[in-house]
Amino acid sequence: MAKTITRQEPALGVDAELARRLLGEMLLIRRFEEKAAEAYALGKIGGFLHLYIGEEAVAVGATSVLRPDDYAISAYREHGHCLAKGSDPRRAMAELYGRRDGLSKGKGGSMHLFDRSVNFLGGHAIVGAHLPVAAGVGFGIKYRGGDQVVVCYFGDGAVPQGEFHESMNLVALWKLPVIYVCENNRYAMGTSTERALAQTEIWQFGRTYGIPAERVDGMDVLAVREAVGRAVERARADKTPALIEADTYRFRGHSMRDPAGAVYRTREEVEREKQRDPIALFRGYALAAKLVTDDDVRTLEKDAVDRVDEAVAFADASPEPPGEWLFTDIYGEPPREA
Amino acid sequence: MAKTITRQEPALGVDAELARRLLGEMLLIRRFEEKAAEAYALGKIGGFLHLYIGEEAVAVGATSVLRPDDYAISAYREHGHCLAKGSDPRRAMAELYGRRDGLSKGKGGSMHLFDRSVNFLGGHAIVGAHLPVAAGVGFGIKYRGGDQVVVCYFGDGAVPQGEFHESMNLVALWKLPVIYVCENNRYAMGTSTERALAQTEIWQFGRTYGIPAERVDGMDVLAVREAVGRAVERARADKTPALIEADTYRFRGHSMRDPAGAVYRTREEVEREKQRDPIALFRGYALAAKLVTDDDVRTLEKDAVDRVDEAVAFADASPEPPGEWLFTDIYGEPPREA
Amino acid sequence: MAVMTYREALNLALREEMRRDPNVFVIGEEVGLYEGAYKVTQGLLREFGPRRVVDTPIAESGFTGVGIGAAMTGLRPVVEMMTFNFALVAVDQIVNTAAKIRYMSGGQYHVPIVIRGPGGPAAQLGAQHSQSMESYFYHVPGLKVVRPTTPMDAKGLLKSSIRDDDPVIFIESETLYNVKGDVPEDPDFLIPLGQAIVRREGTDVTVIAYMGMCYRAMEVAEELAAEGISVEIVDPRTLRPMDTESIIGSVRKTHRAVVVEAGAGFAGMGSEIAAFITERAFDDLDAPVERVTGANAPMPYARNLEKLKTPSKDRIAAAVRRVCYANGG
Amino acid sequence: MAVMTYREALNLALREEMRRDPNVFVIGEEVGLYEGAYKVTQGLLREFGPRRVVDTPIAESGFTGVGIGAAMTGLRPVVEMMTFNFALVAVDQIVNTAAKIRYMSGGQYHVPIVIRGPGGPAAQLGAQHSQSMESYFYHVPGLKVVRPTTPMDAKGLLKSSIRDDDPVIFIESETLYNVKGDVPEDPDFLIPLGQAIVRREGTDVTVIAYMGMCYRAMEVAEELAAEGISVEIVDPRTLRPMDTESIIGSVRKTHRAVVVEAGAGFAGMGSEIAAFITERAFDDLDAPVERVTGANAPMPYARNLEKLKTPSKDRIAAAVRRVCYANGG
Ligand SMILES: Cc1ncc(C[n+]2csc(CCOP(=O)(O)OP(=O)(O)O)c2C)c(N)n1
Ligand SMILES: Cc1ncc(C[n+]2csc(CCOP(=O)(O)OP(=O)(O)O)c2C)c(N)n1
Ligand SMILES: [Mg+2]
Ligand SMILES: [Mg+2]
Repeated sequence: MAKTITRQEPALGVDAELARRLLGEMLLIRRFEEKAAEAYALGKIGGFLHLYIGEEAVAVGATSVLRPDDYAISAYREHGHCLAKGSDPRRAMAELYGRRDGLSKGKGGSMHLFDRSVNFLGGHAIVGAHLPVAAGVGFGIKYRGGDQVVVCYFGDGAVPQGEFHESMNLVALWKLPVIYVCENNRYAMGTSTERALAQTEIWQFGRTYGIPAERVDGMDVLAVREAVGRAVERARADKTPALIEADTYRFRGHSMRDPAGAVYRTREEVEREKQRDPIALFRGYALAAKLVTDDDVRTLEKDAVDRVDEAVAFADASPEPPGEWLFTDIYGEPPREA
Repeated sequence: MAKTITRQEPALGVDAELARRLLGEMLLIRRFEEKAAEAYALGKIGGFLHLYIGEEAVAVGATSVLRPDDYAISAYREHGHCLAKGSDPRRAMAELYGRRDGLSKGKGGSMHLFDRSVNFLGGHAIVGAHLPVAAGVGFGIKYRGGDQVVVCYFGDGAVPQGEFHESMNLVALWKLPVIYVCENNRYAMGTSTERALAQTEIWQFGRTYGIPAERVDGMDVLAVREAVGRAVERARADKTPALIEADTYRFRGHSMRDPAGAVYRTREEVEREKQRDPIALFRGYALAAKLVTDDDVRTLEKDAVDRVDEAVAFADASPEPPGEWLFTDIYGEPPREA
Repeated sequence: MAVMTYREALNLALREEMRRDPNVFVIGEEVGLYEGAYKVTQGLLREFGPRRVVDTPIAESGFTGVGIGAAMTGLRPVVEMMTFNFALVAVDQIVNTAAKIRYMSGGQYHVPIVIRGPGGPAAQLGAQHSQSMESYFYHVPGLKVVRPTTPMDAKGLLKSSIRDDDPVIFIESETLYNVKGDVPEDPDFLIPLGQAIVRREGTDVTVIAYMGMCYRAMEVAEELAAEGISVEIVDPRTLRPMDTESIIGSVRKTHRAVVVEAGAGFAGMGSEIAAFITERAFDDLDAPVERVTGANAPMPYARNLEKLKTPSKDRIAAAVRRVCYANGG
Repeated sequence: MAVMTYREALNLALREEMRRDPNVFVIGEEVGLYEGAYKVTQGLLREFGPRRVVDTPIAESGFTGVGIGAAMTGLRPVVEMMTFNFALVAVDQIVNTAAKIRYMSGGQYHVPIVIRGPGGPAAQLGAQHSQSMESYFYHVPGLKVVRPTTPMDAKGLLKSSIRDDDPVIFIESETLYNVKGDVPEDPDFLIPLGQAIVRREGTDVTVIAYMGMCYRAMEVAEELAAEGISVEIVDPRTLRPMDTESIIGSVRKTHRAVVVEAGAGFAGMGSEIAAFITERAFDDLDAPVERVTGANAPMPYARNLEKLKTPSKDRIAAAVRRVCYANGG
């Protein structure tokens, strides 16, 4: 039986407009990923493709409490974070296609979406490496006396990496407005957290450093929103960092090259977890709470389909990057040699 | 006023012989370091020289519960660990002098003492880097089904480094017989632990990983002996790792190039800490407990002086390594080119 | 002889060495239960169990250090880097510890470790996942560096690397895992480190190339044969120690040389090869050594740009023609 | 002009740039309270306060990443590596993040960071603390690499590096910090990256050398002048981008070249320089380019062995004579 979100009242501050927004964004991401998978199967997208399906509530819930001038940064499973932050799905899809109109001009690909226009600092593909970079973004905010925050998404797989520890220590020691959101989907490729971590309650790492830390149901978009909301408030007030562990699950394989994932987890487990589908849960909740109508849902679903179709058409129509671009964007000005 | 070690009874298993051994070893190390400082001033020793003066109780206490077939590994402040493990002071001094009869044939120097004959795995000078190596030694012990342990000494300065975390996680996850002994002398060069660590109670890091961890008075050779003794017992029994934080202090500068250390710590602090001199403390205790006589102490002191004088004479007499040695010990067999 | 893929050849080498020597073990991310991100370790967990096929968390510096510590005390670890790009996180362990232990200890300790995994250009993996990684290692005294081009070499060189008493950086290629070739089944078949091989005999020009570039050069050689240019192809196989004798020998015969390299050219492997050829065979050379290298740019994702990044057959052929027509050749 | 040490020149460059641009800050181990392990940052904490002079824990990867994140979002960090040996722990941040951000983001973000500190042979610091570190960086598209030989260069190049919009690896030397020289006091004095300098004019042979080796080559040149050999010395100053034009220009004039390099020679900077000279000036060369490099060994501790490791004046002189007497020169 599907787990349901049971709240007595609509959560604080959740109105119809917000509900539609949260649901719409999750639907858009889901649809984007499904279409990306199709395009990959058709050979339109190459390399690695890591889908965010099942984890949409984390990006959408977290971003919903951010301002446009706040920053976000992520690893290679970043389509959802980028779209939630406000990127144009057409340019995101074009990037996956490796086309000229892609967010990164086709040079980055699925693992390296960047979008300066929405303060999305990328798609990084060395596990753990973007955590100190996020600390640096927080450092810069504090240096300039700003009140922005930076949200840094990373997987459970990054926790055993040394840079996790270095980053926790630095943001705690220097009090930097960085909100680390660990998307604990229980596997790093084929390695379960039990086989990778002496401490599987990842939020507990925060305690040693004195970083406010908590675990949250990553399938409940409102719970994520609230937890990140609390963290954002503290960070804006006095630069307190945070570590939030979002309990989530990826419904697909690690990447398109790992379709079933049947070696390291059972089909039963996957099916059971799919009952926690964040979209179904929130749709059910919002309908029950009368925040949205069936009509709203249909409209939002259609909207997502349309926007993604448009994105695919746009990507398809976008030309390849010109050959000279191989040599641009290496340096600010072309170096004379080498 | 000097802190004293007050115990009702001689600590369990401490007899006259052991007391003489512990005191003798600490005296030897102290004297060795003093003479090394002299030789450095005379230009007989080059490069960096990091003295262990003030911290002798840690190496001596820890080693006193080890078997010869147990391993030890350390950073660049390793003279004490190497001597405690049983190395010939003459060959250790010759290594500091860069001579042919040095432990490492003169190729290693003060920061890279190695002594296979006593299972001393070196002197490593990249902060944090030898912690995973120690984990590997523990891995090897377990792989072979042995019951040895490895003691890994490192400074408070290594704690913020990523490899500290990676190592803690790996030894806890895999249950490896590694005893990490953090010599917390409160400074990494000129940086106090308060300025480097969000969590200055270093032993507490152990808890998150489920590693038995404790803090011990690193100026009390018996306290160190007991804490490491407990850890060794567990490690031999079932490969349980340990993290022990030894509260200690270096009486000299970081290296001979940092003579006073007066910028980052006060003269008063240094003087106060010198009241905790581990040798004075243990001598007082052993005399009071009638484990040693004044005569014993004099003999041990003379012994230390004599052995170190002999070491210096040996080092002085040892020739420079032959020029061809530049090219030996790079590979097992000489490679044909490159 | 059996025909097998490069991947199978590596797998067989691991199995044979693990059977032969109980101190050999495999450690890395996803090498066990998942059977390897690229399936090189397929079946090993089943045959040898979790004691000898060790899955690790993502902590390259940590588990490389574990390998080093184990190697110093008697074991023979084979550390898998899921791809060599991730070895950058462990460079300090490799360069400052593994490579220097023997020297710093005056020969008391040594580190018989193999660090292996795929490296070099892959298929649309972008700037961080598609790089020529050998440049971080071949400069370092104390390391050996192997780049095996064929299934036979993969097997023979990996076995030698595992038996070697020094740290060996063994960089395979994603793009070659499915390549098939003859592989001796004899479990005592070894290829010594430090021996180049002449892949194709020729008389007019020596092309030095390894891995994907070697295959590409072979195709070019066939095409140029029709133009009457006879290309000799030498594959160094081991980059450090480099078999300079064989390369010089070939150049003395052909009087012309082209070095092909997938990596960004500036200060790459090709620079060294061009430099020593020129030093040692200057008077034999009828033309300056040509280097054909990857573009001096990070690896782009877009398929068309990616294609421009790595030396094409046309660029290789053009270089060969240039050196051949130089000085009226 | 003022006479000052190399250390003071660096210090002045930092001060001037920090005064000029409030976005410039210094971060690293012991840069503040301790005023720098080598005192390059002396007095900065007093003048600029802890907001802009940031002491860090020992976490090179972490604080390099901090610098990168700050640089991506508008600041201009100068990251000090206490010595460059420790940068190996941060190589991934430098190579996979700093160097590639501009490219991977299609030019949206860039990383104006300077990573500086001493590197190269030091005095009896042994294998882990005394290495030529440029080899890990000059191969990487997206990085610039500077090695300043004189106090004037130290100042002018550091200022240009700080103003540069790309990541710059700026490697000084422990052995040069006390060297004195003329330094312009003008706060607008800059030396552009990518420009070599002719340190000594000559007609018979071009010697290419930087840092300590450049000083050594200067002495050799004086001595050889007495033998009637006129040596021209070119110091590249920036290794990437390399000013190949100036070097080629000099070789076209002298017809002979010797490259001197402190690092282990195999596949080092000298290999690239020798290779491009040969490629581009083959017909002008009267002798093969000679390389005089550090021994292909880790750095030993013993004073006598250490001395043998780095190119001596004798070895440099011998190479110069060899190329001069070749082909009846
Ligand atoms: C340093 C490094 N090591 C290994 C890899 C290969 N790799 C890519 S993703 C991944 C698993 C990461 O899992 P996790 O952090 O949990 O994120 P998820 O994929 O579950 O979202 C691995 C091992 C890498 N990219 N970087
Ligand atoms: C990775 C790395 N960074 C910096 C250094 C320079 N360094 C050498 S010792 C030291 C301080 C270490 O302090 P700690 O670990 O507390 O040991 P202690 O000297 O107090 O015994 C530093 C910063 C180094 N050797 N390695
Ligand atoms: Mg995961
Ligand atoms: Mg300390």
